[in-house]
Amino acid sequence: MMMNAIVFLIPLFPLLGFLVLGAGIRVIPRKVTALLAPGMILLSLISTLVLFIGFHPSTASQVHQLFSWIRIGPLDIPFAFLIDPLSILMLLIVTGIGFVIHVYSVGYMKEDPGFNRFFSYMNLFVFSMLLLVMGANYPVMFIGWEGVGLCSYLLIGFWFKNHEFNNAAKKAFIMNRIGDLGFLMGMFLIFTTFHSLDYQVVFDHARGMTPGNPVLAGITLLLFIGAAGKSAQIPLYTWLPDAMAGPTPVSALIHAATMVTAGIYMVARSNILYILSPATMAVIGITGLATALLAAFIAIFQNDIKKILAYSTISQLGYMFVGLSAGAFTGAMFHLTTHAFFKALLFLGAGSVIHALGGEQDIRKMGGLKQAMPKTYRTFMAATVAIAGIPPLSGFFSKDEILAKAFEYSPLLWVFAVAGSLMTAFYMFRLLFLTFSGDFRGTEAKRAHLHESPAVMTIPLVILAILATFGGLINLPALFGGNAGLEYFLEPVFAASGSVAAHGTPLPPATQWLLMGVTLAGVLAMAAWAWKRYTAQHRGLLPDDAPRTFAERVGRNKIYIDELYQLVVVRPLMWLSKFFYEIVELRFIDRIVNGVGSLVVRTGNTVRYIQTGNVGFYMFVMILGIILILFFNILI
Amino acid sequence: MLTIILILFPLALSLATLLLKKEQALRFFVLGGALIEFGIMVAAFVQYRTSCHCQLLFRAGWLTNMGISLKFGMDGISLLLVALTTFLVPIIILSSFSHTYRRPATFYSLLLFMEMALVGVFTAFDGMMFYIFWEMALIPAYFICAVWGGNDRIRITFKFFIYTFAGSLLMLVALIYLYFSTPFPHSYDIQDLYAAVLTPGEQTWIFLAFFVAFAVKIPVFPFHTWQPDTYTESPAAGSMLLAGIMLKMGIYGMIRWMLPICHVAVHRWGPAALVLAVAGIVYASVIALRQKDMKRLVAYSSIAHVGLIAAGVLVLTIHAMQGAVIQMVSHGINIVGLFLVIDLVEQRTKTRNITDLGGLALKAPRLAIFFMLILLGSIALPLTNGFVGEFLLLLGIFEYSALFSAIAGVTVIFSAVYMLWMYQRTMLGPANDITAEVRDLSRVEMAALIPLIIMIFWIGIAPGFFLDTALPDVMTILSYAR
Amino acid sequence: MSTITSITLLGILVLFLGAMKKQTWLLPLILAGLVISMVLTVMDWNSFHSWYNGMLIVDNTAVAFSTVLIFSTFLIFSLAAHYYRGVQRPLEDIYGVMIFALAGAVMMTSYGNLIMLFLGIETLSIALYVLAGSHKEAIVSNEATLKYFLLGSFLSGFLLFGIALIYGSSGSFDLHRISLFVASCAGTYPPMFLAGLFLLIIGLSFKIAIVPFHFWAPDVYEGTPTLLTAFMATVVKTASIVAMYRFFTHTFNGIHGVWETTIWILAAITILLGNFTGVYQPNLKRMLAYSSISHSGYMLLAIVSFGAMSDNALLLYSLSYSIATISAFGILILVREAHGNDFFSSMNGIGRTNPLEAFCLTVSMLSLAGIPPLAGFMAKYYLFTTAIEKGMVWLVIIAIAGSAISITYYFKPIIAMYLRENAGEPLKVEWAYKVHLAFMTLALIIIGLAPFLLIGLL
Amino acid sequence: MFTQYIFYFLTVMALFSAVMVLVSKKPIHSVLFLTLTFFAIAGHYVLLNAQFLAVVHVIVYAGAIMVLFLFTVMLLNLNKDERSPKPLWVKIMAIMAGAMLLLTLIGVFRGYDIKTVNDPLTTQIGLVKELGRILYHDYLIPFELSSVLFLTAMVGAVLLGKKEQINK
Amino acid sequence: MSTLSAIPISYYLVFCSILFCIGVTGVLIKRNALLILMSVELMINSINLLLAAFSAYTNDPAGQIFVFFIMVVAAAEVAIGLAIVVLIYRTTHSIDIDVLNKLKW
Repeated sequence: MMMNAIVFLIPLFPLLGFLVLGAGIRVIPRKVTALLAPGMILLSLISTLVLFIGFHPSTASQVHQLFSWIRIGPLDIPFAFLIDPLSILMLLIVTGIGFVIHVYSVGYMKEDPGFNRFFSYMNLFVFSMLLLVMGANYPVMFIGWEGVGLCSYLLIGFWFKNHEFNNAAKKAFIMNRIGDLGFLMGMFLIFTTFHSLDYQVVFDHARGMTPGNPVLAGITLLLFIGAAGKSAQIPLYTWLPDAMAGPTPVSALIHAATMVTAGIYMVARSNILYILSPATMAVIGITGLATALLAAFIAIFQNDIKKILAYSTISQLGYMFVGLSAGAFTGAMFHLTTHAFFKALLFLGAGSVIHALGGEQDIRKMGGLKQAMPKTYRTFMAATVAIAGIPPLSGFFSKDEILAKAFEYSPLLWVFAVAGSLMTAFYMFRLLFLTFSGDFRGTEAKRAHLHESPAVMTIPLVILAILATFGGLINLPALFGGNAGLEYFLEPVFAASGSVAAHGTPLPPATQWLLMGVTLAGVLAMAAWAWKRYTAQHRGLLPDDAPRTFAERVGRNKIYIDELYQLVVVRPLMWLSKFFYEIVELRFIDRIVNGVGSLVVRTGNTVRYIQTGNVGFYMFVMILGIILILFFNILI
Repeated sequence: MLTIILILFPLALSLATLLLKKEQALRFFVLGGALIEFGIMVAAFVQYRTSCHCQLLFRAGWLTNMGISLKFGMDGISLLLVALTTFLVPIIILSSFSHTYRRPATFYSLLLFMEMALVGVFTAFDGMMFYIFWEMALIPAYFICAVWGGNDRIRITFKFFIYTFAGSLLMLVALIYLYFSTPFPHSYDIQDLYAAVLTPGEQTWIFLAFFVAFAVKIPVFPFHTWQPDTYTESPAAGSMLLAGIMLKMGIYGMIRWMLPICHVAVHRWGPAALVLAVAGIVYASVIALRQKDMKRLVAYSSIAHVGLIAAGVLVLTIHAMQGAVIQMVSHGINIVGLFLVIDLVEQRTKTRNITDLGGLALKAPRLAIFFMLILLGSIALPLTNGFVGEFLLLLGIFEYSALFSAIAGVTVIFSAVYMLWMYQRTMLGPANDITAEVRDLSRVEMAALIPLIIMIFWIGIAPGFFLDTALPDVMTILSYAR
Repeated sequence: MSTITSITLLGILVLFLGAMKKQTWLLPLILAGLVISMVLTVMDWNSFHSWYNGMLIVDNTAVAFSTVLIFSTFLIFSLAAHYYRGVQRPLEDIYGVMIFALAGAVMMTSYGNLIMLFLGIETLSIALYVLAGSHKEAIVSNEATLKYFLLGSFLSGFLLFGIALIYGSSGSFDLHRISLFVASCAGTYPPMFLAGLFLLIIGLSFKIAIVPFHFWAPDVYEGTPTLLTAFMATVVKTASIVAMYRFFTHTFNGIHGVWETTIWILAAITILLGNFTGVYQPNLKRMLAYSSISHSGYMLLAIVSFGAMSDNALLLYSLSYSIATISAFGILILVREAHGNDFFSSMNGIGRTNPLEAFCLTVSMLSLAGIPPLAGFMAKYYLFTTAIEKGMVWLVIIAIAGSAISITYYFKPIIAMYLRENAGEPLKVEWAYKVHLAFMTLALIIIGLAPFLLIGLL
Repeated sequence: MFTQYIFYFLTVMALFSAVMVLVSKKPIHSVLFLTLTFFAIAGHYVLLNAQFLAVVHVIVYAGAIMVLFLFTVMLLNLNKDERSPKPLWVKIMAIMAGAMLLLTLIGVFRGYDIKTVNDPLTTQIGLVKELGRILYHDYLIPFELSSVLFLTAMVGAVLLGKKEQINK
Repeated sequence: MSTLSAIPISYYLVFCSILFCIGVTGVLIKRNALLILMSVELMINSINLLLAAFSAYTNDPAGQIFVFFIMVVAAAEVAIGLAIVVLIYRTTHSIDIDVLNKLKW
């Protein structure tokens, strides 16, 4: 009973926060909001912790039904929550990081006139995200799935006076919607196959199916379309860089730590379906890898601090999908977790920098900030090291796990993954050095204005830095003498698929060490190169900012993918719309309809002239009529 | 008894309204009357017992020797639609208070007369009564749109009238033909019509006649061209009546009359009709992408949405049918909300041109919020009413054909595209000259909007109440149709 | 019998009163007289008399339709006071001729012998020739009467020829004896008889204005003084269609198949041509002429689909058509009076200046168009039902296509009245006229709502 | 034989004068030829043993109607050529139409014959006494009602012919 | 010796038909209202004769009675017709039917 109450309390607090803030959007003073909004998330976090502490991984997952949502005969969709290790892990991430970022936002958004609105959206987001991870069936997940999409839309376009931001928001929502349609179709296929949408039922049934079943392949592919939308994978990733239009805490929470990982979560949640669909797994692997490389490549050439981080996020999400495709569900979830820590930290750090620079986001106009903002710098550096995969920080372990699995899956995959990893190291250090090392390259006015952020912002940074640094410990591999805690914790969720998956022989420790060493060496080399180039030589930053090489030009322009979409999708669609409206609708259908009308009128106008007014003519016609009638009736 | 009161009360109101002269008293009277009507509806809801068919039956002989009787009653589907009608009419009345219509007494009288006809259509359990009320609804609709409409109203509304009238005449022929196919003694009673003995060929013809009549009203592509023009030219109340309630007549007619009667033909020709419906979804959605006029945009979006409902009706799966029923209600609420918001915008800025607007959220945040909520309903965000309907519809269509479902599903994407575009261009962005001096919602306007919002979330969060009401009757219809 | 007697006496009385220069008494006397003869007619209900060797057959059909005719005349006379307001000359001749025409019409509903039919038709026609030309100095009236007269006498020649042929083949003018002859033919009819039959149909078609014998109708309607056009469009049409109906029921029921196709085609082209031609008319009076042509086509449906309900359908149709048409003419008279013409543009904005009149015209137009729940809808419904019962679905589809087309012109006055800006002063109408219009409108609504008052009668 | 000759003579006369009615240029000639036709037809009535009819025919047609026609022609001073006769093709069309009608009618009469020919000497149906009896017995009502028709015609003729101001 | 036995009825039928058609042709050819009226009289006379012939051959007086009535009607019609012609002539100074076509379309 107690459990039950707590489970429902977790999403209730943010909802309450949203409703209260939303209702009193003009009334509630800022101070109250500043307490209320993070407070609600804190309460939620506490509830989660209580739940977590009271939860034992070996106990069966629990379903808590709130009410029956949609029920028609066999279609029974209860509004129910599933509590199992996976959802608890996600709950912790969402509420934990959510809380931290809420606190940070209090400082970051201090001056903004839309303070209350911001926090109401944020609370709504947390609520939706909680629904997403807690849902006990696909439709409830879908509620959260779309809900976070909405919040993302609202928050990206938070500064709605600017149409570019609005466009970015709309783009995010629509691209997500494309994915959502896939998700919907996936759900329908699940329902028609299993006659249920409930996780338990579906997975139990699926377990008995043969691998490679085309229906399962269909389901998983369709669901993956949804995941690709939400988690910004090729071909639906272009919204995420644009989404940086939103306030930075939003980018940290939604577009780095939580929402974008929903796709990973969903695939991990449906692991049994995926493990039985090798074809889909291959698709996911290729997509993930391609995304990881592509995004990393683009990130190298970006100059906007948030854009770099956004591409980095895309790239890291790609990694997670690579991990998933290699069957490393735990690895993916592990990376998800650590990524949440360090990427949130990176964004918040970037936010701190932007805050200090009065909104400046171009790294070419930064530099030398480490003196002015030591806390930010240190935490940012921790995060950079973590993401680059340098031990003993968290990113190293999580990424390594994926790489190892990738090697098991295919050495080629590993090669590419490592290449991506090297690029990651390069652009992250490029970012770090350009921002914090060297001399300040901005205007004098800005230099004067430089300051470290207030405590309300730096404390979250520190918390996250701690997490980013030591986060690896939660799943420290046996190789390092760890107990692989996360793996053990998540074991019940992935057990079934683990038993289904073909067990390759685990890599011998020597190979593991070797691989690790190679990667690490590469990463360090990259870091060094970046240092040399951007700190020691200051190359790569031409005053006229003209891209020099082909690669640079392409990378700077994001490989022209947006232009490509514009050309291939948007323009044809607009053309089609014009064609439908101006040609088909107005010239064709409407004209036919009006044509019938005017035909009637014209016929009427023509026919009436037989009424000549001439009696002689009338008599003629009548005689003719008489003759015809007689003739046809009597003589024939 | 309640059923016939539900029909006669608006009629009485409509006639009484004509006697009133003072506008203030008139408004009070009309709104009060419409609310009482809603109250009667609530009473009917209370009396209604789910899982037992046609209830609250009123039956009286009218032309007994011709097999026509006054048979009115309600089953779950009727009940929901009558509830929708009686719910929306007060809102429409309330929303029209901010206009100063010429000859208000006539206006409100027509509006109430139309309510009577609509309730009649939804409760008629006799074929000829259905037809009579069906046509009776057309006359006030025509006059409301034609007299109080925009500049090009004469031509447009006339097209609307003649188009829909011609369509329904076919239905008349079909009904008479059916009458003679019923078991002796012939009658128009719904049960007898269901029991009509028809050859497959006859079924096809009757199906076609019904389909055209209903397709024009719904409207299903390519019978839709009256609709955007009419919505655009109509006064706000007219658009709301047409889009919110009247087009439900077509879908209701399909469910109640077409499917059970020509079940053989539906199986045979339904796919062809389905293709039209699905094509219409894509077609209208794509057209809506580029519309500049808010009303016209919503009109095309409505074609897409109701195309989905029509498709759902035609696939004959329980989920789709239930989805259709719930979506009829949802669509009614959402579209009335959208037209209401558009009307509010137009009142304030004297334009509906999307590109001329912008920044309304700055000046009228409440308006923006309400608009957003209604918009969420109409783009089918989960936990709003639109989602329940579209989910069930798409699921039901999926059970019939995954391909159709996928094609129909693009409405999910496109509706987000054009709706958000409209929202962004009108509400967001910087304010301009036109929108600089806009005031926010008044209390009366809020009073009209809030019930809609409540319904959007009620249906979205707890659709069970509505689904359960309709379920037994949907099952019955399907059992006939199969 | 008492009907014809009373009407004839009324006519003579009117002439006498005129001779005695009691102009003011004329209309009250006529209206009272019509009421009395209506009562007398109704008293014959269910009596089934056959008078003077079957010359007149007073059965329920005759009673019902005679009542309709007298009622229509009554309605028209009720408009007369306004219409002839301010006319200095004595009017007893026009009134008298109208009443004699009514007597002819009544003969046509209750004839039992072709002589009576012929006499009835000619009495009616001669009276109408006179009435059409009664506005002597108007050149259009002259033209109307000449056209009507020439075509009418020409076509009555064919009618007579038909009667002669029927007489020649069957040996009698008596309907009963003819029907015996038909029965004795047992399926194979002499061509002469068939020719006679068709010529008779043609002769009557002319009076009903069925295509291609309709040509007189638009011109004559337009030229004739408006009040008398109303008479022409209602009484004449009803009487003629009933005459045709009676002819078929009493004699040629057995040879349904022979004339069915012809009437089918005539009905179809009449409906289509009438409606199509009406579409473009800018002028209410002429539009009503085409409307009346198309309604002739609809009425033919009752004959072509001859069955148990045909007479009921015809009764309902003729009554609803007559009332609606007279009501429309009632407004037309007002418009003409105010504007001197009857273009739709003259009716602009009447909806605002004269709401009652506009409403009456709207109802009558909607009723003519057949929109529920008005009388016209029920009438059309019954016709369609009888036709479909006989399996004539295609004819009904043509008929509804015609109905759809007819909307285009029936809505013209409605659009003009309500949707266009006002053209001038409000129409001046005295209250009695208003009451009269309202009465007709009410009748249309009541018949529509309670058609069972009429439908079970026959 | 003799009657046959009379028949042919009358027939030819009737047809010839009927055609002449149409062919004559002057209305007055037409009227006179029409009178001739009427007389020929009267002769036919006599041949058919319808003596009374013949008498009435002559009185009504030749006596009354033709006088009316003549009177009108004189009154209106119409005794001149038609101002512009119809074009030739119309005439040809009219004659063709007439011929077609004739063909149709003759086709209709094909094969018709009266089976029983009564002896007219035994029944005197054409005589005044017999006709009068039937007229006042069997056909009383039409007879009476024809007075209504006459009255109508009378009033009507006065109404139309009278020279004065009328209403609208 | 009776005519009736010497001449078959078909002679009368043909004769009357010809006369009728001459009348019809006259109606179609002529523009003068008066002459059209005369042509109509020709038609009616042919019918009269036809009826009389039928009557005589079947020995049924009804046909002859009918002829009386037709004569009555014809007389009345002519009276009215001539009145109309006079009326028209008074207003238009013409009785040409082609001139009178104000009412059309």
